[in-house]
Amino acid sequence: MNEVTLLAASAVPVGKIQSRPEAPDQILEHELLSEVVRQSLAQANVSKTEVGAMIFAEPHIYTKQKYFATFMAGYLGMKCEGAVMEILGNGMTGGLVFDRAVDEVRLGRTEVALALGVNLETAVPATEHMNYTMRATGDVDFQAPAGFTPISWYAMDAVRYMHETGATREQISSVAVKNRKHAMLNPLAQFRKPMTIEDVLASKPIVHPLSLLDVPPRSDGAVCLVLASRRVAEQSGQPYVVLRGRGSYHEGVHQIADAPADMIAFDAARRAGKALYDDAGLTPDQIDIAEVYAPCTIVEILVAEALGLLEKGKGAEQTEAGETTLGGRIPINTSGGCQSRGHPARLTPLYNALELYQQLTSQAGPRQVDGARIGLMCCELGNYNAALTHVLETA
Amino acid sequence: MNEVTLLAASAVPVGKIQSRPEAPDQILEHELLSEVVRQSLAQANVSKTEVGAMIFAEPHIYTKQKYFATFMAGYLGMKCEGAVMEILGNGMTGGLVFDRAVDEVRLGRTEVALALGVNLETAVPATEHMNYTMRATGDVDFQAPAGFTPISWYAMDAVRYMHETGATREQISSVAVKNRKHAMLNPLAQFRKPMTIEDVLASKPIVHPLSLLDVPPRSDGAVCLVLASRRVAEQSGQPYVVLRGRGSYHEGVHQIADAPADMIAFDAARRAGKALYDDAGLTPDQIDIAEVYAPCTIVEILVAEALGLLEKGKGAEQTEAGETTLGGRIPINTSGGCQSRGHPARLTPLYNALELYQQLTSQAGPRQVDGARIGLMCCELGNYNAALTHVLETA
Amino acid sequence: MIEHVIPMTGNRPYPPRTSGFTKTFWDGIAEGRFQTTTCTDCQKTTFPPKPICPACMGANVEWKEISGRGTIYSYTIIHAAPSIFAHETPYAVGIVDTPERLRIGARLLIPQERLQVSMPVAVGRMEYEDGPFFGFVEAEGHGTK
Amino acid sequence: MIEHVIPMTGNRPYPPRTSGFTKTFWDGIAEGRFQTTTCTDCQKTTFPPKPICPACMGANVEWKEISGRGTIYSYTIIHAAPSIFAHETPYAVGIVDTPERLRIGARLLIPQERLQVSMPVAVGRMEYEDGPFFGFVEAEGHGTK
Ligand SMILES: [Zn+2]
Ligand SMILES: [Zn+2]
Repeated sequence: MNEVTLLAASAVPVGKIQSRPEAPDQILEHELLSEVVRQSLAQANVSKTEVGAMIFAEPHIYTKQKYFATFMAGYLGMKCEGAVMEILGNGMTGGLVFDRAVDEVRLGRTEVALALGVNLETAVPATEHMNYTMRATGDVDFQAPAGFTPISWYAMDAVRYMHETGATREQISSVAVKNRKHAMLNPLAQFRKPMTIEDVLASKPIVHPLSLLDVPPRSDGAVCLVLASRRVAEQSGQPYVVLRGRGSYHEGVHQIADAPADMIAFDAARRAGKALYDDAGLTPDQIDIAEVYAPCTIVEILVAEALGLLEKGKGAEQTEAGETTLGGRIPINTSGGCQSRGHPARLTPLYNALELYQQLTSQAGPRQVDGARIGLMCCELGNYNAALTHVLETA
Repeated sequence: MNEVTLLAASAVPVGKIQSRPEAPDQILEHELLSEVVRQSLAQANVSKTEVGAMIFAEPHIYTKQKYFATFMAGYLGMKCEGAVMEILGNGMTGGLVFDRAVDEVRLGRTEVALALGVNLETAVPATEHMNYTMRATGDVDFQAPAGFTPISWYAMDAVRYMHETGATREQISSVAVKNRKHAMLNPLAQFRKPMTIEDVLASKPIVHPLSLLDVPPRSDGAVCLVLASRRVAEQSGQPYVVLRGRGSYHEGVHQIADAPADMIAFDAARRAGKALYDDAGLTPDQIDIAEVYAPCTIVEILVAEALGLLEKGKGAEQTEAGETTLGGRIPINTSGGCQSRGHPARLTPLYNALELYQQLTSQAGPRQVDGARIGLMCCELGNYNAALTHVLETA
Repeated sequence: MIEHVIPMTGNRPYPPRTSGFTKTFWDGIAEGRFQTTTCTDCQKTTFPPKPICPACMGANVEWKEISGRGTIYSYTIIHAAPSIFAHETPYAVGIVDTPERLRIGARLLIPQERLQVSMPVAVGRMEYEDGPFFGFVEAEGHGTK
Repeated sequence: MIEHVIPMTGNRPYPPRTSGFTKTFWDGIAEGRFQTTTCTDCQKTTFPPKPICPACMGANVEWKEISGRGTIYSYTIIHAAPSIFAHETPYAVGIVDTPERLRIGARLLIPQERLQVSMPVAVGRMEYEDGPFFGFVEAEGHGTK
């Protein structure tokens, strides 16, 4: 099977982009994304005729143009011998998009595949958006009527983690402070002003014990990655990274199991991590940087523990001690993470891949991790009931 | 790479299943599909622990349970090392689901993958449903405001075909009569009463020159296919078919090109067909039966011509002459096709695969094509701007 | 048996659907029985109730009443809710583990300052104007310590 | 130049959105100009107008007025429409090929009994109460045969 590289990654800065319905000049989904595609192909130094597959994150229901993938293939006049499709899978959407684009190259159906999408939601108030998303993160008949919200499950992870480990709220929230420090150095990040632990603790309560600055903002985005065969990457003359391994696991649970179990072990992440390390022939200590899908502060701690990047039960403490900060032992979410880079939910894993691309090709500017050669990314379904992992390596 | 088989295929009869919002007893999407999954695993003689991937057609927006794939993995307690995801791609949705489930086995991520889904839409009036679907089959700003409907594009194929070839309305509509004959023999078909060409011609005009019986009905459905490695299939002791080849092409057009071109050549189907024949080492005359995605009568003629199963420009005439009828030279849509088997749009390609499975394992009962060993299926995006083809063969 | 009844204001913000199968559960809630399904082939009990067994994929399940008692595995207090639930904020939800080895996500009708992990709870019927739903209250006898 | 104006009843059933980029097109329709974009790098003209060139993926495009003339490649008459268009049924839509080698899908404001493949047509402005949209009418001089 073909070796696969990540040859280019372009995106708009994460932020509030969606236009309100009454705005005279509308931001159109296809205009926004077309420009990102154009930039990514220029960056990759490949012509559009070489592109043979386009795998899209399905846009939100608010996006007017439906069957967006095939519409875009027409808009861009992109002839493809490989797949043109849209994928949906919660927070894993972007990860599955990446994975499928990789597969099209791996299986030899094309030498260049795009993994791309647009996420527009911020003009819809959070309280309205949640009327929809609460039906995605729970059983609509047995759990949604109780009033669970998507991040309420993560909040329960936090309560349980504090109960079991004695971790403090300050330690958990130190993730947000660390991520803000990173975001201040990232031009694509949504929030870049200085922020202290006091700011986090004093922010509005959202889902106890998590406050506004522990949880993801509303974010829009548009991103396009260029996956290419090693041959195309070499001929491009451009910097690129190589996909070294992957792992995947779904534990057969949606939010909570139907029987008591250790919810905060993030067992799917542990198993997808093990599969990744086996596939790549690596151990956790060989990972230089990690971009993990972690909408809330607590989630970053739990997934980093499950992946063996932080010590089980000590992740909050280690985060507070700076181990995951730029310059620390294992920098995590140098992009700024969901809290500060922002969280255009269906694209977050693609923005994470972009960060790894920039770091591993030494294009991360002031937030560059010295000597970063091996980067891990991980995303999820539900309350990390499933995880998908990839490891990328400097070419 | 692993050889892939289709080891089982279960479905509910196509028809009106969706409950109206005010009905006291609701048909629940997950209860409907769970029973189909249970039956397909029993039919395949594989245990649920062997299933390692579940690829879903994304349900319509009307389906209350969102992120349906991961919900179902939880509902069924299905632990998966391969992908759990939802796919969207117009009429190609079911085909892409099939293709991705095949890939999970092909790539060795699991030995058993399910390709499945539920399509519930019939309680929503067609005129309301079209307010949504018209945004999928055209540019929402430049075409939808003109009032194009999804099948209006096919109607324009018919007008052009009649203009170029001299084919008659009766010849085109003979597809519907032939398909009804087939559906009368298919217990899964939605419409099974006898029907004549006069009935078609006398039915209500929908999109000139097509009438009610030329176009697809509204249909619900639920289906599950079991894709398995050759090893698992052999050990099962059950009948199975082998995937012999595939092809795919997107012409970079959505509905109509931005420049004059031969719209009724269905060039994407021609190219995906050629890719299929090359991959499988076959010629069109070696195909015993074909199940093609063809919402309207004219579409079956055009795609069959593009795939080399009927003669270019003579497809309507050959259909009227019985060449594609059971017992004819190349039986097409022995299931009854979209018009009579029914058209649960996002699942139609999966129902087509089910028909090939039944025919190629000699389980098609009174509609069995004698000696059928090689079956082709094809589905599409837009106005056949993209096509995805597979050929299955008796084991 | 459901011993606790909690009066609620207005209609259920997001009423559950009832199928031919789940009717037994919802009728039970209305009539004071907390029930789920058990597989008669492999004895697996599951919640929510299901017409197929998620352990063995059999279709032989039977309804049985369960204790409705359990302990809080974790909980949270929701301050930012979907608009349809906004009038009930802040409210608590939690994860309850039961002696039947079931895990149930539900509303916790317990004062915020009393909520704690491992607290014993009992099922209750939330009595909305348009129909019932289930939630958990602090188990009797627990409050005395 | 758009020479034909067709009065329409009520508002546009599905009004198009306007972006900073497409404003030029829609303003042109309102003002009697039928325009699209051409790539200044490879000369490709495209319809609908686009800020990037679908032939070479460049971003150097310029607006130009086009003839608004063409011939019908195919057409249909819609009897069963989305509910928002129901009051306009039956109406005709079609595919128009232009001398600039563009293909355009649009409403055909032509009596049903006169519609035929290859008929010459010209662009017109559909004048709804809330704003304009474009469609095609039978070209002048064609009706005399
Ligand atoms: Zn069982
Ligand atoms: Zn150009």
